[in-house]
Amino acid sequence: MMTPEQLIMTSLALPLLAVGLVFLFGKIPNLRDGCSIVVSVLLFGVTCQLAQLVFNGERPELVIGEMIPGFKIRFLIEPLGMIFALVASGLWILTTIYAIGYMRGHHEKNQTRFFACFAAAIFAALSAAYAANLLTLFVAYEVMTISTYPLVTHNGDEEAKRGGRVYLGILISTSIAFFLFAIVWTGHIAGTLDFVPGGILQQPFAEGKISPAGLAALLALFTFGIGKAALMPFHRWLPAAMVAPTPVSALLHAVAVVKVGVFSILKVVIYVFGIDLIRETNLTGSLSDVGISDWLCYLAAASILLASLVAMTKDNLKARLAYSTISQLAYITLGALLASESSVIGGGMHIVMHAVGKITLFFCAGAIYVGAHKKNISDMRGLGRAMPLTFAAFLVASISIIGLPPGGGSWSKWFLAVGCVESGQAWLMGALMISSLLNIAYLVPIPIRAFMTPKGEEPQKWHEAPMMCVVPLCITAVGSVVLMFFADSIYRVLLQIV
Amino acid sequence: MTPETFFGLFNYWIVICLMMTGFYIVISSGNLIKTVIGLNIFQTSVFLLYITMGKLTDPVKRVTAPILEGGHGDSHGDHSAHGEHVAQVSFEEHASEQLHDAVKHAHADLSEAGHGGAEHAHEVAEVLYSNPLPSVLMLTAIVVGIATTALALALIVRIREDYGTIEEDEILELDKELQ
Amino acid sequence: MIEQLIQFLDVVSKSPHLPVLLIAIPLVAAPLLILIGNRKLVQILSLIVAWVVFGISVAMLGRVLATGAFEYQLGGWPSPYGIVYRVDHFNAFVMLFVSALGALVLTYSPPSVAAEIPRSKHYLFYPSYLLCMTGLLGMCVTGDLFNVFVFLEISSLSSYALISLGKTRRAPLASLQYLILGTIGATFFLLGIGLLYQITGTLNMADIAEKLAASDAKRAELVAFAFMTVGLFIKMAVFPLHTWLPNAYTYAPSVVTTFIAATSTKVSVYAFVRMVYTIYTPKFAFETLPLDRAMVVLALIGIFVASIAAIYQTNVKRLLAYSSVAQIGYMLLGIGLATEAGVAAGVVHMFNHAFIKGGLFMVVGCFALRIGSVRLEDWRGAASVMPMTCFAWAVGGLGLIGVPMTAGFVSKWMLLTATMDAGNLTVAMLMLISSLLAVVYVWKVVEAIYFSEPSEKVKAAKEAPLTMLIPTYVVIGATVVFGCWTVYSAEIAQLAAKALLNASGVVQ
Amino acid sequence: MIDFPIIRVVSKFMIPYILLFGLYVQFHGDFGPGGGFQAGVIFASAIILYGLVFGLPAAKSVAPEWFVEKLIALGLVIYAGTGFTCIALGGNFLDYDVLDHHVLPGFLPHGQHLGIFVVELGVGITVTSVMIVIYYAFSARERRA
Repeated sequence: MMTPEQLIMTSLALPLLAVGLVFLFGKIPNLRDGCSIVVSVLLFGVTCQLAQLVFNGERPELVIGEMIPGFKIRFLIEPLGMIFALVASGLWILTTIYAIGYMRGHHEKNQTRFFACFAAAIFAALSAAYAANLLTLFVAYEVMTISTYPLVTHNGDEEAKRGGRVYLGILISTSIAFFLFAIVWTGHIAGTLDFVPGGILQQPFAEGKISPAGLAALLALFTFGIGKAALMPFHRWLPAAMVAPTPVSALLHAVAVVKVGVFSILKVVIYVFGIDLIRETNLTGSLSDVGISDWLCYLAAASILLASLVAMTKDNLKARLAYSTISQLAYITLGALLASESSVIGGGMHIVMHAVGKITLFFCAGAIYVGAHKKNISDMRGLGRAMPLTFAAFLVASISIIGLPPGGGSWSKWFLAVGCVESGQAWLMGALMISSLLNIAYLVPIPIRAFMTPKGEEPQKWHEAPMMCVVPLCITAVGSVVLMFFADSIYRVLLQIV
Repeated sequence: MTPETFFGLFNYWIVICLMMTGFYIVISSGNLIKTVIGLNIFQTSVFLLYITMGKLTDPVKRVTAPILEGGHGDSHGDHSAHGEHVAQVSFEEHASEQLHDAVKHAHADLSEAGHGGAEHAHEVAEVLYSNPLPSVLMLTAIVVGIATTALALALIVRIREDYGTIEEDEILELDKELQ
Repeated sequence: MIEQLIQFLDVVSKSPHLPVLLIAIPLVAAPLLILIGNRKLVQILSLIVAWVVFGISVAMLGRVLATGAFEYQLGGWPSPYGIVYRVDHFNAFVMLFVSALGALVLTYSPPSVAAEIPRSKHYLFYPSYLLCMTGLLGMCVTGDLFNVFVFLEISSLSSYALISLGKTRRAPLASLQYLILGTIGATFFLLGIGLLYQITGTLNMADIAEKLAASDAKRAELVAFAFMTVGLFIKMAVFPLHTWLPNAYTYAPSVVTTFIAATSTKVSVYAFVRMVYTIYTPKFAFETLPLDRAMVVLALIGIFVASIAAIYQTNVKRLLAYSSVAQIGYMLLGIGLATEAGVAAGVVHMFNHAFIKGGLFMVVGCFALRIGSVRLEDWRGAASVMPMTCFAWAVGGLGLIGVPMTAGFVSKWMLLTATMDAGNLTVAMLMLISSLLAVVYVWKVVEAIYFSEPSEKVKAAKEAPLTMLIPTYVVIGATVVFGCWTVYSAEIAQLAAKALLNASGVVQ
Repeated sequence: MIDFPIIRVVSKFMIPYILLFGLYVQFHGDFGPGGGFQAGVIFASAIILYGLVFGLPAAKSVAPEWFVEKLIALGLVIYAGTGFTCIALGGNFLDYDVLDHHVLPGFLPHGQHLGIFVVELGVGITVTSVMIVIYYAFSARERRA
């Protein structure tokens, strides 16, 4: 049995080990990919052990050292981070298996670089999940950006380069110009960057070190600075990154990148500002009767609706999913910014639910591309009859994303809605409802059209994607239903943090 | 400003005039050789500033260059430990501590003399010596100036060989054509 | 045998003569090398000298950290009469990275020198290089103001000569432009020294500081300060006095560019800091005179203008040269704050940037050797044939941007906190936004080398030789190491800042 | 200019005195005005004058280019060597006090005097040869171009 410290160390070292092994065995694809899978399974095992500790109320800690005089690289696992780490490491296994099938099915080049960067991204995700202070979180956040950039530009053509430019441009600019600024500002005001339950800004605020307007600006800086949360108007990188191979999109838009974004926002709201502080200042209404997070809430709500509307206009399946992701991320951001118990829990829970659901949808998109070489929804008439498993999974996952039972998403959206009421913004519920309707409108017709309409041209070429692709997506589809029944345990875990 | 102070500071006026002349030539001239000449004038003005500041005048006492008179052993010999160690020190029998004392003594004179050069040095010796240090410093600076000039001229020779001209505008023109 | 060696090294490192050996060894070595004249031997000997100098500066830093500042009296003349070499935290730190980069660049140089400098000039290249190093180290170590001028000129003259060794016909012109501006700068500096000497009658920095505090010739002090500041600003290439720098860096041989870019401007910054904090007081510079505000404005304009200029460059050397102009701005921002944190940030950025820029120019040298060009369009797709070199660029570029885990981030962070603590939110914000421009020009190159079809020249190229790659990776690796582990960079910088401010009476 | 008899004769007449004066300034430098810098320039001017009047090849046969180039280095080595000797004898760099000796007192200079003497000699050699080299470098260029 390892000590908690060693467990953290191991879980951070394993992805790095994977990077090394992938490079080492770059010339022997089978061994290389085998290593990836084995390491990912091991990692999940370690994470589960950690999870047991954390859910029982322990808070394992690991200090690496001082990176900058006075500021330490430190890890401390709390439930929210643990859940995120579990999701990331669990889905890494499936994504790896799927990616192997996809990459080989497509005869992609530079696979070694691909898998190495993949593992590096998981390393970054775990570091972010375990981060005990803003500095560590920021470091992990940037490592994530850099390590996923080669994934986005994987194809190396003009389009990929353009996509990569937008991706890197927006993420680096927002993180440096806003996020880093906000971090340093916070450190300046609070004298610490640690994540402390109840927040670190309450005290300085009470002492008058920062005005309500300053607080509002700080919150805005954080919200926009964490560009990975893709809150409008800084969402452009997400559709741009769609040029990446599908497993990357799955990783980017379901597990690692975007979830690091919303996770960071949740962390900031809970452990830096503190829910109480945001709620108090919202109630006192300082910015001409608008609280410090209110206008951001409205922006998030607008983001939810607008992104859904845009998604409806997209014919390219991945683009539609991308906008759907933007919309769903805004749910989580909204949950964080509403700063009530239920909304935060709903946000945290939606990280899990959306991750599992959205990864299924991306897996399906990739499987369709591998099996039938179709990218556009309008070309998928009758495709469901050739690829029944894929489209069934698509339907199930869609239901979860929309928030209908028996999908897991129903619970998270429920808590979000309750959160709206709790924080006195009941009318925002309307936005959630309308968006759910829009979700139905842009997601459900895809499987329906695939199943109901007769087959189109050249149907003989259509077939299910290879097993390596289909199995993971089935697993995640089932998972999104199963989660509905485990929502209670997630709820209880998340209750520890609010 | 009375005429006395105006003319009393004549060395500064000369320095300023020379300096500005040199600077103007450097800035305005497109001819590289002329630029280097301007640079030399510019440097010379600073040399003059230093050298004039070391010169001491006194209406009563005899002021002389810091040269040892009457052989060795005069503890008011000049000294310098600055620059390139070209100081002319000639203490034959002194142990180093005595030497340092002497130096301190002499230095007191010199730092007084440093105050603008026009002030009276207090009466330590019957004969006042001009401060040799600025001259020594300038010796170094002149050497540096020669090196700079030589290097600049060498570069200009190469430029002339490569471009066939030493007019800056024409050189830039030629480079533009090349691109 | 080994024991004796260790004993010998131990005795040497305790020698009181280290400060002067640091200067005298390369100074003597340079003419000796000319006397020897044999190309191969010259190369090896200069390498040995460079590493010995590095060893000396390490020993000196060690001694400073252990026992505090110490002095060396040249010729046994006590200060303030004689020339004194004074080593404290600050200059020991600066000398450390100057000599480290000097030695590393020299180790890296042979293939590049062979390719870019005519064979007949080699025996002159190495002595000039050592002289340049001597000058830079001398500026740091000396406690005598006129000596600073002498060493400044030694380093400048040898760097003019080194720059003119470039292959193209633009090199002599670039060198001459630098020479003219550099001489004006040095002469201004000399004039300032003259005025200070006139006021105080001494050339010893500590002594001048003491006498200035007591003097009432305020106007003369001001004029002296102004002349010295402008003189040093030219040498530091502060916007708008930077015009000599892009051409000089672009047309000099790669090795020369690497060395000068990594060290020369930083040493001038050092001299400036000495002037403001040791000779004058920050109170004089920043309160009596509004120099801090002027510096902030100049630095910010410089950062923006130079970074934007860098974005539009197609010649990578020129791109990095403009980036250097911008980076000087960050150092000035830190130094101008006159707080302990600010000065520490400026100083640590000197250190970090020396390694980052040195490493990047080393990469450029590798490309220049193998591809034969430093134009970006010739570099396209280089990653396929020179993966190691390209990776070094990527890491160094990340350092320049200031991504976490690289040295650039540490300096950016410290600068930012310092600015923030000084209550200057706007400047902090502008600083961050300006640093985004670095992303553009660094990534322009990354994209070209990694994600483009190979150009004709690249197809004919192969990976750079190991003798160049290893030093390159040592330098680039150092930027990563000093991004995660700052005991020997940021902490010494903090000590240096503390010592500086203590001496000038800001911190009690 | 070898064709002008007056110039030829006068310069031939002058050059030895210039050299002699250079030596005087050099060796008197430790007592009075003078020293290596001045002496070096004066000494070099004699050679340069010789070169101007009798042509570059003639000057080069008196002071071959390679030889002069080595002299530059030699002068510097003498200078710095003195410094190192001082360290070796237990003093600081260029601390001439340690150069005291008792060989032929009254005839050979010692202590500070000896130090300055040797250092000035080094400076003189270097300055002389640098001046000559600069002259060579420029006048040779003219011919080639």
